[in-house]
Amino acid sequence: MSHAQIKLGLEIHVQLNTGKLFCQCDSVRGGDKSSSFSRRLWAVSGEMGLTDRAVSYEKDRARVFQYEITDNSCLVEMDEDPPHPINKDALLVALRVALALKSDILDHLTVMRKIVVDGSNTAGFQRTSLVALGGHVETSRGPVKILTICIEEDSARRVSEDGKKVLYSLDRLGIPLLEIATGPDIKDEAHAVEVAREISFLVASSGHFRSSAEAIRQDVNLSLGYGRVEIKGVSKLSLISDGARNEINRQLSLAKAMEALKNNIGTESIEIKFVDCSATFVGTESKLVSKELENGRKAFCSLLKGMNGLLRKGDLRIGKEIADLVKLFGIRGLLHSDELPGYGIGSRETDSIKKILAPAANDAFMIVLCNDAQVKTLEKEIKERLTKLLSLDFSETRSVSEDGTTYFLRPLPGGERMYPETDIPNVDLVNMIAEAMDLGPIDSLSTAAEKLQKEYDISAQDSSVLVREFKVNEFRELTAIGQDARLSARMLLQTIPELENHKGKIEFENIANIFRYARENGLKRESIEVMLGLIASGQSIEQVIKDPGILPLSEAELKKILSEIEDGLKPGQIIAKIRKLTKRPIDTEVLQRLLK
Amino acid sequence: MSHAQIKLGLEIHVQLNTGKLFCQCDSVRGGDKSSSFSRRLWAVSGEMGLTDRAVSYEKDRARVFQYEITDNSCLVEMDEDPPHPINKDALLVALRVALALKSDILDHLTVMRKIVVDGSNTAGFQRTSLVALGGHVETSRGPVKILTICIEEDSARRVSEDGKKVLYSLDRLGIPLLEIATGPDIKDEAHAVEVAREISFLVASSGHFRSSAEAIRQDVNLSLGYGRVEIKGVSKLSLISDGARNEINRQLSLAKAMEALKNNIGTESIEIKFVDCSATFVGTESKLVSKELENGRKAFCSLLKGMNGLLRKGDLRIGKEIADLVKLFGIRGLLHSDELPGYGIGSRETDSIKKILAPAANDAFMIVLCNDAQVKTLEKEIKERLTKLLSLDFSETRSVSEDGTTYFLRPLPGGERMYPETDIPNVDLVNMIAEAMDLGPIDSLSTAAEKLQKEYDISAQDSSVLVREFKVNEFRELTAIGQDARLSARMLLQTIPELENHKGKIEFENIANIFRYARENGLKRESIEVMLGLIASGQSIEQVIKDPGILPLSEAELKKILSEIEDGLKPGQIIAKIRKLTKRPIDTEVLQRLLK
Amino acid sequence: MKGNINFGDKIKLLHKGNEIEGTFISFENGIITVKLNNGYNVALSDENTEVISSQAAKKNKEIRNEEHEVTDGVMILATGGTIASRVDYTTGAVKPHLDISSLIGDSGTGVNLGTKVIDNILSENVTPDKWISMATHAKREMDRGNHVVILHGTDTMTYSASALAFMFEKQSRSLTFTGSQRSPDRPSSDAFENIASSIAFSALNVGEVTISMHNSTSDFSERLLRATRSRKMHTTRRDAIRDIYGKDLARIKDGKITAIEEFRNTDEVSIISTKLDERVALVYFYPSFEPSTLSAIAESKRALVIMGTGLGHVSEGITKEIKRLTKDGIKVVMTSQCLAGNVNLNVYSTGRELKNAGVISAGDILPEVALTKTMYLMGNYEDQFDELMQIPIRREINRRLQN
Amino acid sequence: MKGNINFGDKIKLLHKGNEIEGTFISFENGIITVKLNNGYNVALSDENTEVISSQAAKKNKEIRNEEHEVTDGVMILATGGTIASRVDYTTGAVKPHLDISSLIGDSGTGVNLGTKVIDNILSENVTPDKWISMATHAKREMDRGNHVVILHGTDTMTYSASALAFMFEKQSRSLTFTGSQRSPDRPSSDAFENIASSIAFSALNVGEVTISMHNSTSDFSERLLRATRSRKMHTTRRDAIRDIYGKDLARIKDGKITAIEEFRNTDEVSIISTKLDERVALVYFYPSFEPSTLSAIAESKRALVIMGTGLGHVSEGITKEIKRLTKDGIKVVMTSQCLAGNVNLNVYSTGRELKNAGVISAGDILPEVALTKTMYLMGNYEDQFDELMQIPIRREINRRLQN
Repeated sequence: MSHAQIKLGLEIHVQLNTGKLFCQCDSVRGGDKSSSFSRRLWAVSGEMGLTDRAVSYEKDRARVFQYEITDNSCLVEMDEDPPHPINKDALLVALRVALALKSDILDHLTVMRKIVVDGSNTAGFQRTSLVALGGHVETSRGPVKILTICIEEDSARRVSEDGKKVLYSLDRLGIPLLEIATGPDIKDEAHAVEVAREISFLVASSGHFRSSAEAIRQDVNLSLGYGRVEIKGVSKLSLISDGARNEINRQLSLAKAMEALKNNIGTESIEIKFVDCSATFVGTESKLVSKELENGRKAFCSLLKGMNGLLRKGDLRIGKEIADLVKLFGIRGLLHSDELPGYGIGSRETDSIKKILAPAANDAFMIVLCNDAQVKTLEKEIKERLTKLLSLDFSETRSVSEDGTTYFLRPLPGGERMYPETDIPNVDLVNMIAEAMDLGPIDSLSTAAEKLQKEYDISAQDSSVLVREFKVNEFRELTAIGQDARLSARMLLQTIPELENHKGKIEFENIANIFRYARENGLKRESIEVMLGLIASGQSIEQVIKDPGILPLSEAELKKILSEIEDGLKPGQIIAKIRKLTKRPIDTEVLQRLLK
Repeated sequence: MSHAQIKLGLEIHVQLNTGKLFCQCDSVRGGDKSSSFSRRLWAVSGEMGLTDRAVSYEKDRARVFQYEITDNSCLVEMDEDPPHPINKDALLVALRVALALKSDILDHLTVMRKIVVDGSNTAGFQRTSLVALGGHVETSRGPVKILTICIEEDSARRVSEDGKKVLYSLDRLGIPLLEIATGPDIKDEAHAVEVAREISFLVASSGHFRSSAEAIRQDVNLSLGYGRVEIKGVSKLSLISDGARNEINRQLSLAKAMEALKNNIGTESIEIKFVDCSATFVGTESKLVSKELENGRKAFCSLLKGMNGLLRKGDLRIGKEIADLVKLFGIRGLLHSDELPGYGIGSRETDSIKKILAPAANDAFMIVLCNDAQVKTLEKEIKERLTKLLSLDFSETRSVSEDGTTYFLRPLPGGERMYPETDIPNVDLVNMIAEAMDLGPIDSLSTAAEKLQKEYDISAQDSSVLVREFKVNEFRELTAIGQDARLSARMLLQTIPELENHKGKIEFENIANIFRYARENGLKRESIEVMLGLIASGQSIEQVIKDPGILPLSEAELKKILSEIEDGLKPGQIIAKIRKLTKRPIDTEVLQRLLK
Repeated sequence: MKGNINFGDKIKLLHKGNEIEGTFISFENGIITVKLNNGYNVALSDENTEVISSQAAKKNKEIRNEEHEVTDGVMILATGGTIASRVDYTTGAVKPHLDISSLIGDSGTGVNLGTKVIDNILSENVTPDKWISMATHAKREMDRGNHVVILHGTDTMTYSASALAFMFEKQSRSLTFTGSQRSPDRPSSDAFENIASSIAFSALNVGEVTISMHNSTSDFSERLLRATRSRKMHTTRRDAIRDIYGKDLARIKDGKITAIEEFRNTDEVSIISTKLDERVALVYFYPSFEPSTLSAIAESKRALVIMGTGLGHVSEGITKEIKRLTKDGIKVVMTSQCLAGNVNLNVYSTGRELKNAGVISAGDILPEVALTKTMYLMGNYEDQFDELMQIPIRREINRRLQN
Repeated sequence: MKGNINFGDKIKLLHKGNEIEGTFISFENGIITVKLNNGYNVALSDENTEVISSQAAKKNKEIRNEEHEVTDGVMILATGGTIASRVDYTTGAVKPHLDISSLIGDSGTGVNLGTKVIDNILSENVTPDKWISMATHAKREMDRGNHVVILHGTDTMTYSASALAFMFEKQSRSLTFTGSQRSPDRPSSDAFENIASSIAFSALNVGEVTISMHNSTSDFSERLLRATRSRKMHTTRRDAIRDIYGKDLARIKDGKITAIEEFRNTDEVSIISTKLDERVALVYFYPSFEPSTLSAIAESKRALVIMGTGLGHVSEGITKEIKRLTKDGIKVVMTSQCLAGNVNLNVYSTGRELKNAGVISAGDILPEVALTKTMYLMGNYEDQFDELMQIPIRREINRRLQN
């Protein structure tokens, strides 16, 4: 498709390892949980006395939030102690990144509360602060404008959700996040990936990047002329392009479906009116339906005027738009006429419902399984959402699944949900800029790779990949243990990824331990590789170092093996022969000496 | 036997219902336990800087004391709060009793700490105070001198004992006790019972007697010229005479045994030296011995010079004197030569022991089963006690078993174990005497019976028994509920004792509840009797009042029954006939009307 | 910054070359605060900033203090404090501000609710005459058949509540103080639940002044506390106010009330004695506390409540000074800085000397409660002061201590 | 009463016709106290009593204060307090009296033990110069290779222990305070176990000043507490002294030591700074607290530690007075009467005004510890006062609060 009319922007969030933003808890380690507590959140009006759309929407869901207290959380994360002064180290990183992006740093830092009532913040708001405005990042396809640089606290990690109860861990809450928002001038999905990589690298290059699977998350802002859609929390770079592409397709199809709907209903407004049709399903063969009814829920049906064939036919999928919404209220059962008969529901039931609703030829209908209390909310919410979509306003907050498809999360929040964090005085940034400059400029990706190559005398290729894959810190640490830099690079870039691919994840702590053990016990590359292999197979470090298989063959053992091998083979052939006899490491120096 | 040389005195302890003596806890109700705590006690020196014999003896036993906290105990009983000012109501009772006994009341009350380290007081001492000196009680055999009147706190109730751990309940600790000590001029055991009854009646008559099984306890002081023996905690009147008689016999026999021993050993001093003879018992048939050895104990034997035939032969029982002592150290196994062979121990073992100890013809030996740590203490303690007995000094503190025999408890304490309770200022008694007098004199037993008869118009017999059996309070309470006084007396003196004899204990609270229920529901004597019977059978009050069997036969039911009974019978015969048909109460008034 | 720009006006600025659009918040100390359209506030130095244009704001819905009279229901009296706190855009801090109706929300369904603002102060500024005003208002409501809930800052809530407990010699309706540790402008505020539970607890007809706040850090459960036995024991936690021994009169959990400790029931009528003698000082003893400091504090006072060490002790020098004061007719009440446990002047020689000097020890009364009790007794029962101070008149003294 | 009769003499009296024999204890205020042979003391009015005869007492074994020097062991320094209390036969109350060796009993078997009496006072009479003396003695013992156990009254133990914690800038040996809540003249005294455990805890080589007392009302278990985080929280219980958040450094149970919270280890050498500026007052704020009272207290003081309400607040009037004082160069440190939780002057407008006035808030430091820290800083580091007050120098401030 043509990307001419698409506006694409990113918000990049990078976690910092400086300690938490508003307390003295560790931001790297310490997720062991102890006890937990439960809370609810209330919809309150913001600074201007109005209640934000996203907030009042969430209020209707009335969920209970349970929080696990971890050893890297304290009363601040529990919302039982006001925030402490902002973490200066984290702020300095923000300033250095701003300088690198040529942003205009504000004179004063004003910490804001951004109301978030999905429970991911115990306070009911996220603390965030604007550090700088403007600037740009250089890319292979020209500079991309930077809109804002913010520093904010990460949210609580969602552990599980069960109906109206959501379980969060406090381990992630309060970890500093740099949020860098670009302008909508990214060219396409591939360009978005490049921009994301370049910006997150800048942060990593400050030396305060927090190594973890969720260390970098992107929000994608996308507009095709149907309003801005924000796709939240894209954790993998690959999902940026998948998500953007899928969302573009969805909006194009949705626009088509809505045009068709407008044709069908004319100026009529959308009305949803649920009627109890539980009686219809007495003795139904649908397991889905009978199970919900057994659990005390009821079946409600409503006419969907003019939507016959638009709910689920080809790329027309209004049904999914409704289903996404219904799911957010903890309701599992939604069925609509485009998929019926089906799911064990036969014509007996559909006929009976048609008798109740009397649909015209181009009318569809849907069935939801829920409580009396929920049905009123649903009528309102479905009507509102469909009406908005019908006006071709697709703006909203969405999330992306692992498969790259996006789904509805909540309405876009407005500026109303922000008000000042009154517990923290403004911070004068003017004096801090000098301090940030004293720490030196942050290198761009290519400069950093060049410097690394020179410092360690490794290949340009290795250096570049280490930098691009954010493995510089690990590389430095392993080399500092006393192993050869090339060996460290080889392990990090080849051996370990390969082992992880075939066997399983290897924690960096274990890699470091193995390097240390090898150093202390004079073990070489071959032994290290064996040890890494054992770790990847799920053994503990204690088991691994006890394994006699990690020791290289002794001179005597080698001699004995060699004596059993026919003469006249080349060294390569000899090694292959030995490999057939044992998996133990071979000290090639010793072997060479013996072969002389 | 002749009582001419016997000196017999009593210390009578009576619990009061005024609330506890040094705090605001209830002294009547509230024994429900909640949690518990553990303590040890230390031997400390008293006022004069010396440590009392009884204290240092107890120290050697090194026991752990666990205390159950009850709902009628507080930090004072836990020894975590200093005593509160002395309970004035209790003190007034003491003064009134002193007045009734014509004792000289002291000008000032000085509360003392009497060191008691057997754990029965959490503080390690009992608080006690001298109220009056002198006076006398009139008896059928002339006046008996009163030595002292004290007010003191009751000790903790021992729940159980398991080796070195003793479990106490705090429910009883701190209940006020009046202690009235007589001179040694009681004529004999029967006289002792009369004195005890008369004195405890005086206290009961104050209206502040605590009704409970252990409300009255006596210590018997007895001397036959071999030193004073104090028999502690005699709770039943019948045990006074049994205990005294048994102790007299014991002392006479013991004197005989000791004379014989002196003959046998001459001026030689008693020596106890235990030797490990565990090896002898390998494969023994004695279950007692093998079990103790399995539990890690050892067998030790010691010669008992000159005691052959004196340990257990006829009324000569030095063996029991040793056994009583050994038992106090938690040691169950003591065997001596007068009872061997026996207990599964044959001549093989005894011969082997004789080989070790080489006893002469009139020597005996003993075997104890205990730990290495205990054996040194035992050597010292057994030697000390036997040496003391040999000098015909039998003075000590003893206790009495349910069967009326007495046993060794500890050495007699001296005055050393008392020192002032520093947490309570002296109380001026001079002004309180007037207040006590205003409450009126306490009647003697006979005066009280006379007054009661007149007040309630009951028989002289009933009145006298109510008074003597300390049932006046209960009688007054039942009558106040609104039942006829004669009925109350009949129930208390006949029906209830009979039911309790045949079925089981009836709590007074239940009796009062039944009376109240009967009153409120117009039920008469017959129904009350049925209800009491049900309660005595173990039913709860809730069950009882739901039982249709407690309602008298209605007029219609009676008519129907009568119609089935042949004519011409006398009323008595008719009732007997009805009784055969139903256990339900018969309202005699209704029956008489129908028979007219 | 020039021009007549008011809070809420739309504004366009040029700041160091960046064009900034938003809503004007304030201009103070050379700093212009603007709320950007994305919601962020930015604080800009005036010298680097130029106003391009401004446009007067549309009038927002005004927050009104609606008052509702009521009879035979529950009257909520607001006095200020965090529970009625809002952002102060001038200083950037939280200040009292009132909008009671928004706090009640869906609580008290089925209850006849009234609201009234009787004051608007931070609780650290509460004074005895405020207590008299609260008592008078509460009495008037009780006479109309209303249970009373008083919204109050948590800092001095136990002082106020215990003062009212003494003033109410009889009370025909329940009187419960509540507040919040998180201000109600935040979604996590404890205000909403605390108010709802205070209203719900009224059903128990407790004839004592009580406090209702969170029972733990979790929501969904509040406790009812005896005013004269409670103390704020944490600066920030939701469950900061508690009975010093953990004895709650009642608890509410997921809407269900459970009565726990025994309490006094309401009387037929309400009677208040509102005289309070303010000339009382609460004095904390510590090593190096000088007699001259004590005499300076006692200047113009009629009674002192001392927070002594342990069982109620002070140094020899202070003991001497106290003797001088009691001789001059100043009442001296001894409490303990330990907070829990009895004061007892019989145990040590220091205590006996204090007792001989006429110092009054009153069991385990809390120091702050001893202060309000002293004000009350000096105001109403001066001639029975010594006797009444030593016995519980509003269950402020535990005659039995079980932990 | 006539005649030269002394304590301990055998005496025979005639009192209201009863002949009374016993031991003479005292004659005071017209009352003769005699210990009867059965152990009871009787207090007889002189007017009703006549001395029949008396006989001089045999000399009792004299209680001596034996002192034992020691090196590379554990030195027990006695300062007085309940742990060294005995019956005072003159007043009838308990007074300090010393007999250390009898307290140690069978504890510390295998340890090289020394004892020394350095003072003999009730702990309410402790003053800063006593702390200097304790520190100097303790330092001398550490220099001889001894761990130090200080016997101290429990009332002001946490003041003394925290003062020494600040004075010891480095310590080469452990220094543990202990005491008892029940005097050692009673079999149930906690003194014996507390001393034994204090000696046992020395094995941990804690390089901080600590306190060791009972862990619960039960015997057989004691805890080791950080001096700068402990407070006496009950007047009478054995486990009265505790870390305000319940964080024990170690526990001993049936003789077995378990380390719990992380602690500082001993240093190579001991260094003490013993200058203390006594011109510091600890002031408790309460409603009706008058500015004139504050100015009277501040007279001749160089610093004030205020126990404010909640997050560290005082009334408007007091805020104004504080502004005046800080302008005059008086240091004002804000703590909270809540005891637990952080002081934070950023949250409310009152707090911000105090902060602007130069008031120093130091997290969750305990008020009493703030007092000793202020004395220490003003004595040794006055020019760095503001900075050092706000950061933990002896772990007296928790930078992270988890409960």
